[in-house]
Amino acid sequence: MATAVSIAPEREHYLNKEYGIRSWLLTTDHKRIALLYLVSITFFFFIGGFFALLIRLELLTPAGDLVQADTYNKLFTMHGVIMVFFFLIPAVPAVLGNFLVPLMIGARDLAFPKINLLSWYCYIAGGILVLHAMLTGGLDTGWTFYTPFSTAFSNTAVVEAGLGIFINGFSSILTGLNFIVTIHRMRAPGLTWSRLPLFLWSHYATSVIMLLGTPVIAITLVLVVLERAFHLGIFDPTRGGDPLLFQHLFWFYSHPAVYIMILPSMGVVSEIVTCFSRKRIFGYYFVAMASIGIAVIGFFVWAHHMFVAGMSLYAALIFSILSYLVAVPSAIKVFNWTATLYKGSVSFSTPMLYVFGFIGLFTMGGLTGLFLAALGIDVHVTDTYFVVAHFHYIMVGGTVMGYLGGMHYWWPKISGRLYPEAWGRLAALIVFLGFNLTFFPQFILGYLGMPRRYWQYPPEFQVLNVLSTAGSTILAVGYLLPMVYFLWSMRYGELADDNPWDAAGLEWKTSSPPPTFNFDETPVVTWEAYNYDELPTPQEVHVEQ
Amino acid sequence: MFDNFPLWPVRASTTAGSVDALYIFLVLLSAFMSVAIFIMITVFALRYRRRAGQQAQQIEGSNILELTWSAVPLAVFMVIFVWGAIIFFQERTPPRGAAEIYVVAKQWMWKLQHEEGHKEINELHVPVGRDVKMIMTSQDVIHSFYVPAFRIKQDVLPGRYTTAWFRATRPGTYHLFCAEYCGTQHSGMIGQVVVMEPAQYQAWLTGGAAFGSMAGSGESMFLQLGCSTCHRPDTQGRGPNLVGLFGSKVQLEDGRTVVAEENYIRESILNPSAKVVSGFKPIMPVFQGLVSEEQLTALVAYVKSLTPQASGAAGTPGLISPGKPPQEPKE
Amino acid sequence: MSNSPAPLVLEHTPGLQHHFADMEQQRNASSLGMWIFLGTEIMFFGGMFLAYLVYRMWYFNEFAAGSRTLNLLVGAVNTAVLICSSLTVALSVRAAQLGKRTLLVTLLALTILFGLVFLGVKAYEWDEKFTEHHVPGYSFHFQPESPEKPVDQGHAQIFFSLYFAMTGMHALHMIIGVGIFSVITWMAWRGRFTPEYHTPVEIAGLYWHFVDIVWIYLFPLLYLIDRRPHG
Amino acid sequence: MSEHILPSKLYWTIWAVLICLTGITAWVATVDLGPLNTIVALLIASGKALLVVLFFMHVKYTSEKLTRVVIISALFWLLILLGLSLTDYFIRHPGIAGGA
Repeated sequence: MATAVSIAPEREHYLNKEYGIRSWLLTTDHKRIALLYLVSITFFFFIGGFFALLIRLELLTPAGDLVQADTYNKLFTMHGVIMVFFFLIPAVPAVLGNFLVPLMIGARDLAFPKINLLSWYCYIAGGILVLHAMLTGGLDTGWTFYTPFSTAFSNTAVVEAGLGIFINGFSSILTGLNFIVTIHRMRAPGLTWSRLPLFLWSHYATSVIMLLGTPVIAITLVLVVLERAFHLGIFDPTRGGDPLLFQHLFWFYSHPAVYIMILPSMGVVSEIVTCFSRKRIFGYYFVAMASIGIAVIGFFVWAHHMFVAGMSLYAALIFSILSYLVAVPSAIKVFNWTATLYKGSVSFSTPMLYVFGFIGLFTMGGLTGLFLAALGIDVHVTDTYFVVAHFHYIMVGGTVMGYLGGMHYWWPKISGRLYPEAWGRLAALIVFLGFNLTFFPQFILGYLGMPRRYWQYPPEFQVLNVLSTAGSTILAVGYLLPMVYFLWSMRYGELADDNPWDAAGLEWKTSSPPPTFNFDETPVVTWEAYNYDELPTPQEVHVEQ
Repeated sequence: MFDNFPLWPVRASTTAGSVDALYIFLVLLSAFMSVAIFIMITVFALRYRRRAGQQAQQIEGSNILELTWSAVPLAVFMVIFVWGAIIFFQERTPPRGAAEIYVVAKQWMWKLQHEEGHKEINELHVPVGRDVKMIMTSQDVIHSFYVPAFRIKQDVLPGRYTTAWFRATRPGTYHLFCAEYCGTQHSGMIGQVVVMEPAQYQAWLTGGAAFGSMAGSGESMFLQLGCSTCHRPDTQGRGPNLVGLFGSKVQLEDGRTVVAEENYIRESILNPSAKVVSGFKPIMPVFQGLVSEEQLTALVAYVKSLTPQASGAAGTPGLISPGKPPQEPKE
Repeated sequence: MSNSPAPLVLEHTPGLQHHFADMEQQRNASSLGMWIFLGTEIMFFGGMFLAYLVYRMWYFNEFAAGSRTLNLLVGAVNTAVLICSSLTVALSVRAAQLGKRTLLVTLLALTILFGLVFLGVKAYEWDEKFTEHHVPGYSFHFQPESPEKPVDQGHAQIFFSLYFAMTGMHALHMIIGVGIFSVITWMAWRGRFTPEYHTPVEIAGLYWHFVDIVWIYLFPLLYLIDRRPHG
Repeated sequence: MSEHILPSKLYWTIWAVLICLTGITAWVATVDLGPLNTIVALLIASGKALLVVLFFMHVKYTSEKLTRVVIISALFWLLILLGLSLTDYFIRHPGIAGGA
């Protein structure tokens, strides 16, 4: 493994242009901001993951014997809050999106660099507030903050955590704003909409959701905070408030939020699947429009979270039929990715392994969504472990797989180094196995009727819970590996040339790591998207160590 | 740990069968789709793996294929939607004449009360083959009445009644869970539904302490609070005549007509000025905060018991009407 | 939207950011950015409008009674004050385009004055609500207009919760607006704006007009629910 | 948005119209039109908003199609939030059938 570190003549790029804390904390370079996000996101990911392990350990036994009931409630609440708001929503857009959108467009930076830095500071300010709330007593309302429990019956730091998430919301809004304006205003000459990489189409759709959804949860949390702090009565049933109003406002954002989480990873998968099968995407127009379709129809379906909440019968019918419409674009994407492999020249590098994992697990996640949208079955399986398994298949099986795949694919461009290929493939395999062992038993548990958020459960569910806990430890190992060898490769990894994968796309036309202004002179795009027929076929990139 | 390791939930109610049927159909459909995608990926990946001479052939895409794998899934989804909606309608329309259980959920216990007055905590005894309708409300936060064996779940909201119904088909003891997170002991708010043969149920009924029926205690509350001064059964008092009110259409002062169901009666007790019956002045005092949930459910049960022919004798057809054949829920 | 491949080394026109090709591209980007931000603000206030819509449908009597306790004249005057401030903002953008510095500074100062007047009147109205015990919470007591029209105290509290939430959030946006305009006025006074570069004035103007439009909707929805002369 | 400079007289006329509309909406509220009162109030408010958007915010003169797209899509999303939520609130308390 000890490849000699080749001492290349030190070329100036965005990493070694300037050093010191000020150069990082006050940077307006979108690439450095992406790395700031990378560090903070990884920090939150491991905190949320640690809570997940504690939850799984508690559920090893039917009795509540590892932590007390209150602590368990705080554990799953903080696991939810940190994973949803501080990892899954920002992960791909803020790290890969921030780094790559200007590069893929041929611009020198995002439209509003200072606002981009402000977005990171909002993220950090929100994170500090939530961490402080966690350290000084925690939050026990669940990440969903349902009223009247969160407004009247919880005596934990709801106000502080609510404000933390509110401020963090600005981070999403500002990132979305930056992407939309950049994609509209700053495309390189010749880069028409039909030549846009699908990574940008999915980030454009994600930005639309971020912009139009996040403000609604902002006002919802502000109303909860006002109700707790100044006794306003908007959600208070004793004064005539409707408990379902909060759920409508909350889920109006929180369902599109799950599309904020999955769409960017879909963009990553489109980029990787084309590069590693050396082929154009199958049905470019349909895959691009599917992203926009998911973003728009995603706003029509939120009340399928409330079928048994006391909503009227007829409204449940309307939301059920709309929920089936939103499943169609996702199906189109999966079929198109699979069709892209046909008659390609498929390589099994690490990013491609993550893509195979993504397509398989996202398909299962999407299909179980059909169970939940069917009204008759939802009555039985909602609020049980079936739902927990469903959304983990989409979030962990989909988004995290896409995120890791993207990180491996663009790591040479980000760090100028190659990651160890063998370790990468091993980690991908461990993550895939650990994931399935963790969450597949939960489908069975869910249909058996084990409710969510239970500190103790009847003994007949124990065997499946033991399997799930075993899987979670394997999954944890799988996630630790990339952390180790990415850091290792920063120091000892092979130097990467401009285009190690011989991939299409403007980001591979500049050096790795790119100079601060990305391109020496504004590139002109004359080729169609994913023109792999005009690119040399790479010999196997990594000599098996 | 391995003595009791089920992989499929017990099927103990009429709707359980149809829910399981749709579930099995969807499991097969999903298994088929997942395996199909899995096989296609592995076959394509291996068949066209990168090796010398394996030149990728650029394919733009084909609109016909795109349309087929948009339209076909959509058609299948609509079938599933309709099937699911039919089951949902069955689950959400309690058959007329079902026996009524008043459920009050409070932080971390279930209080259930039968028509005949029997009160139970975290336990519900019902005879097999009898339609049972739960009229539920919460005293504090949102809970959810969930019996996996009957495949029914319904959130219980503060400030309002929600209903759920089932007809048990197999004697036995089944789990009762709270499915909506409600605080510290959310996982402790569990109980049992005991389904018994009619004869056994009789024994259990007579064995327990004799309670006045709900309608009876409702009537005493009705007199005690002075409701009878305005709501007279015979002549036209200052308040509307309540006999035969339940289930009828009521014309309101502001022109709307509403159906007098449990929520209407409850709201008219707690906040009378919300829906004033036409021809009457809003002079009824507000009872919000003066009446506990149990007293409220008793009053509602009493008002519902005032049917024209039984205006004298209290007691709707509760669980104890022996000999009456279990009514078929009207389809 | 293809802009010519401009050479990267540009003479540094004042106020041009390094990553934009020319002034035209930067102005379009800034105005598009502000319009998108105003779109998020529409959704932000939209959440409260849904709460208002639902509770007005359910508790119309208490909403009408609560609305009648608000001072109609003061509300109308306040709306007029805000419309005047919109006028001065529009005129100040015009002054910036023409490069008339003194006119620009006076108009911006007038805008801030109108804003402060609005906030003062709003503070007066809130104070009146405090003295009348119309603030939701323990001290809340709503005196119904006439005995035979009883009012549910809880539902009245919901109206006033929405009243304070909506006008409070709007006032907060006004305070932010006054802050922004103070900075713009200081920059204008220092002569930073020329007919070629006055984007900050335009962007601030868009924000101010939006806050005015929110009040244009809040005034009828809160003050004019039911002012009809009842028998 | 940028080059076209409007005559200040236009701004003053728009201002006058807005002031009159405010007066009208306040006065109309005191006239009993039955259910029409709310609709009229909302129409006048939307009229005033339109005037501010078109003239004060220069949307009428800008060559930028995107600004209109952003405004219309934001209003459409607001419509989704209000409209679809009302499907639940309008039909939540029917008779016995959907009573739950």
